[in-house]
Amino acid sequence: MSRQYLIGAGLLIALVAFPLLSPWSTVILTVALCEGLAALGILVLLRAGQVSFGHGLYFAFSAYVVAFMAAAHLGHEVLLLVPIATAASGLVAALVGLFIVRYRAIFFGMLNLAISMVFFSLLEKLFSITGGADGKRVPRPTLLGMTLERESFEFWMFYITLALAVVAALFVARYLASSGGKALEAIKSNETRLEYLGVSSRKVLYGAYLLSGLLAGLGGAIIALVSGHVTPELAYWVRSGEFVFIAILGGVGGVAGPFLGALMFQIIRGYAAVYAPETWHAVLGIMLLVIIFFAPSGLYGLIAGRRRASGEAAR
Amino acid sequence: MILLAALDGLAYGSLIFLVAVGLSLIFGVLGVLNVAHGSFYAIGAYVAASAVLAAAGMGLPTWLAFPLFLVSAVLVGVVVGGTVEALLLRRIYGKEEVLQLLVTFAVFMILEDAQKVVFGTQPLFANAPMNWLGTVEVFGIFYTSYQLILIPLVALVVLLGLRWFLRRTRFGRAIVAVTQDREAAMAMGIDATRIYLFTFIIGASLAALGGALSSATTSLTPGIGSGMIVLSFAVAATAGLGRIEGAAVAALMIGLGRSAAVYFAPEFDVLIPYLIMVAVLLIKPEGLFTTVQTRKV
Amino acid sequence: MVRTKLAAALFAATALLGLPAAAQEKPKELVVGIATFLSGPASVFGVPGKAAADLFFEEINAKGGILGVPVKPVYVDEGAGTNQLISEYRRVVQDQGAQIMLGAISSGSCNALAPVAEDLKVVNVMWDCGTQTIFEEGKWKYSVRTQGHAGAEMMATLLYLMKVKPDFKTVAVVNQDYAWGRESWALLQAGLKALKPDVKIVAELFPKFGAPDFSTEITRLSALRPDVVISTSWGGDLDTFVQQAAARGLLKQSTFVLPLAESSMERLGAVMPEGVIVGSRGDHYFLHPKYKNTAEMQAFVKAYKAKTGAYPIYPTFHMNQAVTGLVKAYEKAAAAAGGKWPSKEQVIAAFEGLEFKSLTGTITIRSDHQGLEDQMLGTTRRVPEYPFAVYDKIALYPGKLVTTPLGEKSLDWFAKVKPELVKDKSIETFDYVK
Amino acid sequence: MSGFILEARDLELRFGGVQAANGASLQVRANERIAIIGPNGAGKTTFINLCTGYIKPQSGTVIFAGQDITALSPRAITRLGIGRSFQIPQLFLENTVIENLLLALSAREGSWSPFLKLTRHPKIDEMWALLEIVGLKDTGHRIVRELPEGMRKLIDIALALALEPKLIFMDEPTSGVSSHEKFQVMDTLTRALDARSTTAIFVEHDMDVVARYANRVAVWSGGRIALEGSPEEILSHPDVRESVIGEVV
Repeated sequence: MSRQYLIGAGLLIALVAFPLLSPWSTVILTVALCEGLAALGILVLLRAGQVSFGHGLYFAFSAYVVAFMAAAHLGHEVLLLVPIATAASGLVAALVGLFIVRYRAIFFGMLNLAISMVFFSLLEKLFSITGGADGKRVPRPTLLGMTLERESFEFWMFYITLALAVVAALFVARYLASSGGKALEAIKSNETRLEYLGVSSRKVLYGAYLLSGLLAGLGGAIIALVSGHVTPELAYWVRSGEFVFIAILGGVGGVAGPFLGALMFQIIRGYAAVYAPETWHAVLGIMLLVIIFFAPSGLYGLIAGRRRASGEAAR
Repeated sequence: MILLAALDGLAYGSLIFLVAVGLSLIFGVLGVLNVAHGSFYAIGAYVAASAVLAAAGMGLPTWLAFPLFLVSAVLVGVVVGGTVEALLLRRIYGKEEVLQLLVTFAVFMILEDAQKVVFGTQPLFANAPMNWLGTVEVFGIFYTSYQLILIPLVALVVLLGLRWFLRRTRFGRAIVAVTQDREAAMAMGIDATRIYLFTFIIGASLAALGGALSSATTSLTPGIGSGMIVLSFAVAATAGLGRIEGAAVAALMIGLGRSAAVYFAPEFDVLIPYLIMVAVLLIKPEGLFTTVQTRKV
Repeated sequence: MVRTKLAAALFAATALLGLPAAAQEKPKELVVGIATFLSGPASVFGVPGKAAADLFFEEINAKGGILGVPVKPVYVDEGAGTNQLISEYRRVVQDQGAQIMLGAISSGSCNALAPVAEDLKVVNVMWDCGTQTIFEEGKWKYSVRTQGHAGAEMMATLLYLMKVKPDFKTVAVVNQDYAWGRESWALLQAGLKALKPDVKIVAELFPKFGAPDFSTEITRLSALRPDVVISTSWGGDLDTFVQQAAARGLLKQSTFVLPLAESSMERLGAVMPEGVIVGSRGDHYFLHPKYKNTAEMQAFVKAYKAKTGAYPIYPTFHMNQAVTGLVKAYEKAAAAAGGKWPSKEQVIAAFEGLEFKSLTGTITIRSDHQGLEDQMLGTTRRVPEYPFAVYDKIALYPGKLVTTPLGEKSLDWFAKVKPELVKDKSIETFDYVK
Repeated sequence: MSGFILEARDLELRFGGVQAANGASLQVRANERIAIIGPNGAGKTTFINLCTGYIKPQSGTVIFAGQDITALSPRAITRLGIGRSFQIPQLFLENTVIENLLLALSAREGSWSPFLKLTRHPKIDEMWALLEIVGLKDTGHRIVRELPEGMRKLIDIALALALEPKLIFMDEPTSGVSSHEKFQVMDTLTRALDARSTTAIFVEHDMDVVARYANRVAVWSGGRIALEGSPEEILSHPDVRESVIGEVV
């Protein structure tokens, strides 16, 4: 366990210090944190052995809630928008979860994909409401009632996001180590036994699904605020795939993993955008293959060492 | 009106069927949901279009395009599909499902860019084969014979051919055996490595064939693969992964549904495939105990 | 032990620092960031745009650069999605020190980038996007558009249609389902109602952007037999649509109006029949009746064809306008600043009222930062000189005539357009000359 | 009330031409220890599956403590107080032994606070006591996957016991345990069952174990309980000796 905290703390120190050294990076780091949050949601589901290729739905849903509310001047305030939008995504997850927890493996993944694609198509199609494929602009809201200039807004958004990410990560770490978290893992390792312990695996998964929807929603709400624009692309299946990508890249061994992964994802994308602007997809793809074949436990696994092999007792 | 819509849906559905049945086959045998399947479709289309244009450039007759389609499809299946299976997928069978999915996702990302590098970004099309077959008139409306007759015909041949192959040939039966019970099939001495490679090549070739056929009617641009893959997911999932006849029915449903939507509810034409998919998945009782029942306790 | 772990964890973050960093006080070079589509369907415009930009900047640098400062273009992929585009855009400005940004092709990108440019206080030249709403509904200090907007393009299209085929009664539209397709149709529809109140709109079809198949749409159109079929589609969508429609005889049955077809003509080759109304979002055409024989045009067409193997299409002309406008704005700003290197604010101020000659017509930048650009439409004709269709029965509409007046909104202006405009004296006409 | 804690009546199940259960009936009184014996592959496990809701019979009923549980899910049946161990141990292989057991205790207690670490479970002492019963106190911190089959079987039983069921089904509880430890394990196990007054039904192949620990024996044959009686009666019955024990008489 201490290792998890060590890695988390190291990452945190680096992240706290970074924007002070390189101001332009705040937005990119905030974006990385948002994607990290969504990937953290994926990690939760991966613990149950389930993979969602549709969490772009929750990411995009809260982002659009922010966009609509900000445009309608309903609560033009970060501290209002973020929780409301996150809760809205949570609500959708609560509804979708009602039936999706009955499915496993490929069906779970496909159904998530299908539902997110329905949402994506609606965002594109309902042009008069959603602005279609070009999306909607998100006017910059106030923060604690203050109207901020771009730089200070971005600065504070970064630290707020960082704080939220830390809280989320600590909560998820605690949850995963709790009886509920272990029951979640049990869905992956032996659902039959779980049922024979009198535990409803659907309820366990429902909780996790709700949590993952909230995490993706939180990420989406913030990304809408910092990039100032939302597009249906946030709900596209490739975006959902990226979250899974990030989770695996970072490693599912610990809650710092998704954030490491998201950071690495942005770094690779940043470099690729400069040196290979026309083939950055391929660069990412090759990176993913390298991770899968040579470091299947992800960046977190690389740093944390052979945790699994040395057994849980080592924690 | 409904009939007219149905005729369009037929061609569209046939094309999706070709791609989806390959996806379904691969999943049934290898247990891998191949996200890169759309890329095989796209590459098949590009290779076929390039070949047809090159043949036309050499002054060869237009009918040659049809055998060229087949050659391109097999070529793409063997070269690209074979490489992906032998080099990458083979190393992760038995690992977590997520990893297999992600390997194909990575392949998808790489192939998408590879297409751009090899074939460029300008729209490419080779419509000579479509024009060569001429048009037919139905109720005063012209349809191309290519779309109305040839594509559905190819789909039908593939459907019947696959059925025959899987039921009547030894190799086909071995594939079916693997689909039904992998462990038992292995125990019976079926060479899994060969089956996997061969199945993957067939699946990839079918996707490429779909692409090749579409190259005569569609302008090829970067990104055509990523739209197709979701559509064929929808078909394969609607049908039940691994079901060939099911894929045909589902593809037709989606093709007709979309055409009907263009007439009656144009706002919803893009939603149709996903709605069908969601509806079918929800109604089909794939609940907890039907999936776990196979576990021996 | 603790230290090594920390170091390892810090690795990811420190790698970020290694990203190419270059900020300059005095310009040894002028970094120009260019947002363009390098991936996705719109790369049919983005890649030619980039090729043209490379040519223009090479030419400028060969002459010593802008005011003696060499120019370094840096490209950003619009195809990566709006959110990614915004962060890349920031990176190029904040990290690579770009003074000037050319952005972008998609109206969605322009809408998203305009506020970012304000935030970053960087000169943003909207080099290709067409949405008229940007300067009609917003006021952007740092953004400027060096070409016309959708309003001008659609007005010219309407006027041309009224001129060459005044007696049509039914219209159908097949546009891509995104902002451009929707907004351009809204304009056309408003104008149609004003110019021809009795016209019947029989079908409004918005197939998905990037759709591979238009069979159903074509069947519907075949059954409806409208006099006019309008489509503002472009790229692969337009190619596919025209190809499938041509194969099924639809192009002969109805008069097609394709305001963006210039960019597809070479690719469509023999598919494009005669008698189709075509345009190019401006007066761009490598066979422009007035400018095809100028030295600049001939040199450009030759260089571009040598580089890409194709004839230049409208985005390359839009790029020319952006780059030429930029050079002229710098020169004007420097002159105003007494020969010193101008600040960004001085450059953007210099754009207002700027008038410059492009490869084709002359561009004027209004005080709202909107450019006035001539619009040209024609009807296709097949000639032996080229393996693809060319413009005939050309009409050239002055930018001032067809652009929504300052302070008015295009939709309102379209709704009150008068039929007299069709026969305005300032419209020049030409026939195809070899 | 019939006076039986569990009553299976005329259970029928056919799949794919196989008559897995053919009018299977069994009546169990509280605190009984019933051994089910029968030839391999005769479907003894199917009987347990039918009684615990894993498979639903095509006809017939299962009544537990006066309640019809035929149509209930394994989860609901477990909650009513029927525990079960498996022929092939069903465990959470990637977790430690104590995590496995604590999960069972959490399930029983319904304690799912996301803020409480599983390893800080308030019932941790009870968990160690359970491990004591199956004699695996030393293995608590090991990952189950690394343990031999025999140990897994015992953990599997401990998991069922942790739920404090009123009735427990055990599918070959000693099959992986070495022969000299069998009696030791069964001794502690029966003590624990007695202490909790838990009724037990177990499938067993070892006739020595049956003779020593069962107070009633049921012979499963042809998809039903063909014969019932005291261990002495049954084990000396010639048919049983031939078909089940495999001795040539």
